[in-house]
Amino acid sequence: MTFLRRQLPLAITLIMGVTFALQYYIPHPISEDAITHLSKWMQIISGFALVLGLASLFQVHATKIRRKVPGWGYSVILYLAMLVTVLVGLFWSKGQTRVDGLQTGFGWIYDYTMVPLQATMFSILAFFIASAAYRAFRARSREAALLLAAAIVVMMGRVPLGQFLLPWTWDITQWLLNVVNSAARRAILIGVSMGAVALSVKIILGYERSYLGGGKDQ
Amino acid sequence: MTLVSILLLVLLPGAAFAAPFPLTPPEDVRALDTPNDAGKSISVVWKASPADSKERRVEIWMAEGGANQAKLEFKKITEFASNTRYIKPGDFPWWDQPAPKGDHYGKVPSSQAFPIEDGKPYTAKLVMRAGDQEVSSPVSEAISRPDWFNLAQINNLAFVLAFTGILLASINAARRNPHMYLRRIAGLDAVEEAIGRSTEMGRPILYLTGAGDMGEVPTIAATVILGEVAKKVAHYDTTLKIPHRDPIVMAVCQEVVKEAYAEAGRPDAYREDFNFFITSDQFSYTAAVDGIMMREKPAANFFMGSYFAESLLLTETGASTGAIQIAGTDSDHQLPFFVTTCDYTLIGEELYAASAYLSREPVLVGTLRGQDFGKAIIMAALILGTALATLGVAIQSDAVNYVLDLFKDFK
Amino acid sequence: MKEFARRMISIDRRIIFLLIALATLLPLLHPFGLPIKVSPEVRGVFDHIEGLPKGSVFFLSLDFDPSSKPELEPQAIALLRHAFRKDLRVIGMTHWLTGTALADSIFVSVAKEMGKEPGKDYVFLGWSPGTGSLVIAMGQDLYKAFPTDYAKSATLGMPVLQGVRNLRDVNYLVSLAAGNPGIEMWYVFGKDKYRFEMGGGSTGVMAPGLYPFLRSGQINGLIGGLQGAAEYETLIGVMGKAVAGMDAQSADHFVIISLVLLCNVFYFVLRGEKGRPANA
Amino acid sequence: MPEHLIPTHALLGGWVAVGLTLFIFSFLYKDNPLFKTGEHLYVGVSVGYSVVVVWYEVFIRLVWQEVTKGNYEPTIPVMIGLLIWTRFIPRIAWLSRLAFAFVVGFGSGVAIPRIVSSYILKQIEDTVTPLVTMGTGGISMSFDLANPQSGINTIVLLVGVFSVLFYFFFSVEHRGAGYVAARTGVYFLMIGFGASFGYTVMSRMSLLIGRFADLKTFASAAYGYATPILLAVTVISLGIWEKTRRRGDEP
Repeated sequence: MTFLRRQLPLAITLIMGVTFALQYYIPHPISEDAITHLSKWMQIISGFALVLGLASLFQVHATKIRRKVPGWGYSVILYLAMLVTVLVGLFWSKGQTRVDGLQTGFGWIYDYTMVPLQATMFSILAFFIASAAYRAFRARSREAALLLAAAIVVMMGRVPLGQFLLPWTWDITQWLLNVVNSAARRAILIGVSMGAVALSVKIILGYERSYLGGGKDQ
Repeated sequence: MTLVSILLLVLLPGAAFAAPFPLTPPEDVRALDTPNDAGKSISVVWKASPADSKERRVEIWMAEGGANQAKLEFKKITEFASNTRYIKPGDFPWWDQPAPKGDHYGKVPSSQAFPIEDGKPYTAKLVMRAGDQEVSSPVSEAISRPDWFNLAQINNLAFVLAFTGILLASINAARRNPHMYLRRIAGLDAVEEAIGRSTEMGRPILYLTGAGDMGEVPTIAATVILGEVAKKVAHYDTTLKIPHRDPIVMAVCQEVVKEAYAEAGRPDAYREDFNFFITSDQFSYTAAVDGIMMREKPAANFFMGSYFAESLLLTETGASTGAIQIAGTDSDHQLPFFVTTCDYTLIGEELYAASAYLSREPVLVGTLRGQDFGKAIIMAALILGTALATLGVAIQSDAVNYVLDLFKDFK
Repeated sequence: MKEFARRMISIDRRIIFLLIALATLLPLLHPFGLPIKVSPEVRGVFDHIEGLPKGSVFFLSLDFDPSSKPELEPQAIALLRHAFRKDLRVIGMTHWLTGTALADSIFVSVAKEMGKEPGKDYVFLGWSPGTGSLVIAMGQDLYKAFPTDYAKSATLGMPVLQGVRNLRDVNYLVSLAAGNPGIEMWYVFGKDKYRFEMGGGSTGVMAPGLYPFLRSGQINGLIGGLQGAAEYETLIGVMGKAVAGMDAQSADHFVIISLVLLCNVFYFVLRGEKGRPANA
Repeated sequence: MPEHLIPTHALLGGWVAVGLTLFIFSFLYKDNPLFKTGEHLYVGVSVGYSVVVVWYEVFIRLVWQEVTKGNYEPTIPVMIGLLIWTRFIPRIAWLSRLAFAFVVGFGSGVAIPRIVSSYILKQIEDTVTPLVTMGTGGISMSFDLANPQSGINTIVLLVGVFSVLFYFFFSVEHRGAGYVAARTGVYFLMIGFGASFGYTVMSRMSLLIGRFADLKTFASAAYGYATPILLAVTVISLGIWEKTRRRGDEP
């Protein structure tokens, strides 16, 4: 039993990992076929994994409603919104947002509730940036000063009014982005990628197991 | 890039005086199985000539069957200007090139007009055409085969294997000696200062672990650093406030803080309500934490872990209450805001390094060390490579490619 | 002076909210129409599409959802107008589940405006899970990855897909991305192996991080944010939402720059005092 | 403009969209029930939307339609997918580990060579370029800052990549030459972050412009002045909420 629970998952990870890392170097049709099938499978499996994520959200709010924690009414709103969307989507509109160019009920819900809600959610950050610009973005060190100076040049150089008033900001912005920013970003990219490769290697070789999660006897 | 232009410069005089050259067929025409592919394709290589020009066109003709076959039915596959399709540096590595750099290379994949099957011989010839004149090259035969290994990518594999080896060796070394040298992270000194100031002012310390769950590296790093902070706080009578948005992270943090107090010899000072849960909703959580900052005016705010758009709302309020703020995150899209609103920021990998430095967990320390080795190799390659590439141009030599090709990405 | 600075720095932040709201709203109501300069990054994408012969296969992946609609929708519309004007065959999809219906409506509305028919001139494949695996699947066999399109018609045999077996047959691919999955993922799992030419468009937040890929030629052009969209609209000569928004964008940037400068002036005035400028 | 141009469902939609937009904007005043309602509605609708799309795109399109066509291959991934779902049943939850092992193993394996190729080798390749060019006049180096590929910019790039990598190098103390290299790295990082900062500001402002442009559309007579009317309603509601709350707080 412990073999099934503990060693078998690690063995599967090892075999899958090594096989599909090597697959990259093998151009033979057999190897191509393998990746074709597997990638197709993964497409379907990720659908199941998505449901897992949705379900855990479901659970969180179900608990809130059951225990009547403060603000449980909002969880009810969430449930109702979800229920209505699912019912309309599955049974009335058959998953279509548009039939012959005409909006369906499902499409209406998407266009008039989801789109404005999601778009507005992040647009309020514009206000907070403005307030932070006034109250918090201080040149408290030489580094922060450099950062702010670069930011101001880019903010000028990237809009028509800045280009109109101070044309040189355009050229400096181009240089900052293409050369200095590229250098910093490239180094970060290389560093982060080494971290990602190291993590993948550790997962395949069983040094890193947190992804297995769930269940006891970890 | 530059090498290409040099190549063109060398060849351009030829193009400019193309007219006087008599029309000759492409030389040294060789058909071969396309290297490193899944089969069903033949390639052709031939020598570059000073007579190559835009006006002279090359046509690839193919036929089924071997070159010695009596009757070959040639079909025209494609045509192009004779001064194109050169093998440029970067196309093939020196250890696996079908022809020297500067020669021509043309690939004929299987198509509906001319299907190519594996294992059967095919014959190719090239026709050079200028206006209505044409000359044909000798024929050459090849058999297409699928390949079992892409030799051009052997440097990629070598890099992966070497890096894996270094990583494992470092982890093992760290298991034997978890206290191997790591440089002190400057940001950790700021932690000390912040705690000292809170005690002086008699105000609480606020510690956030970010938006991630326990499966994420930055969150784990945040809990490790929390342990260190708690140990120091335990020595003074300062209050810790750790608002949470994930119940599991909260449970882990309770353990961490409790342990830290015990280790500091102050288990009596530990209180269960240091950690408390607010809500999992991003903005409601943020609003509640902002409320705490405004009411209790903590002397120090710590923001460790991964953050999203809420970072700005949190640090702005913190800055306005005059708290010392220390951040540590690998969420690169939020880093600019942390740097400008906080007094000290652990940037990206510094956060992991800090947690390795503090916890001395062999896998963390070993990984950090292994990556350092990898970086050292890359840094050396950057400097040496640039020097060699420059030298190559200066002395007009391709020999430098023997080294440069090792760090190129081939297909 | 210090007293003034102290009072200024502690004004109610809702006053600043109001300021930014006005800076956005007024130029929208009364645009002043400044000329827009085109950067080489945006021109890279434009020139490549301009150079494609009629009937080439252009793949547009709309990898965003409504939260970045204001930035990426104008980019998508401008690119589609350009591609349809050049009579390219357009294949569309999205990797972002919650952006599917939005992407569909962008395709449908631009196609209608340009008189293009689904299945014949373009196809919108919709969303499918898997990100990297999905790209590999499409690289091997497009019809296995997407047996039907978003409108549930079979993809096999569609006139627009004639001669297209997989991603290798795509002439140019552009991913308009608001994050991951997006441009990098398309490169790593797609272009790296299936060798189509590729360009990118992204939100402003993402754009600076994509410059290393631009430099190395991994993408041959980059449309960054609303400004990038406005540049593209200028290039194709059809002004849309992006150009209309640029005046407000200019005004907003000036408000922010002024606020940062003011903030630092007050900070330096107060810095001499004991402790830090506290209490808002 | 004649009102009849806008169909009823779009008119209604406009009002709903404006109302919800204002609900979210009310967070600018402070966290309040209108905002919370909007936030939860958003989560609910997007979860609902996702469920429907996953149902049709995965279970119908990729699985059911294939199986009815006689292609039984999708049953294998379905089995593995079902294993993932055992997480909901504590007693056999460990089975999900097998599925995760399969998925994560595949993902890690596939990632390694591709990351090395695109994010490491390709990036080194583009950084390692000759600083000089050979022209008709012999060797020369370009000092044209405006050309990102010029010799001088190649040096800047090289110095930048090297020093930033060095900043994230933890095995040596940053002293002496190391100090200079690390400081240089920090300055490169800061300019890079500055560019991100400017671009992020640009992004957020664009989003706001987008929302305001929509609100402006819905403010027209054709939409029955939805924006101004609902704005007034939102403000009044917030006022009432503030009053009742104060009263509730005091005792």
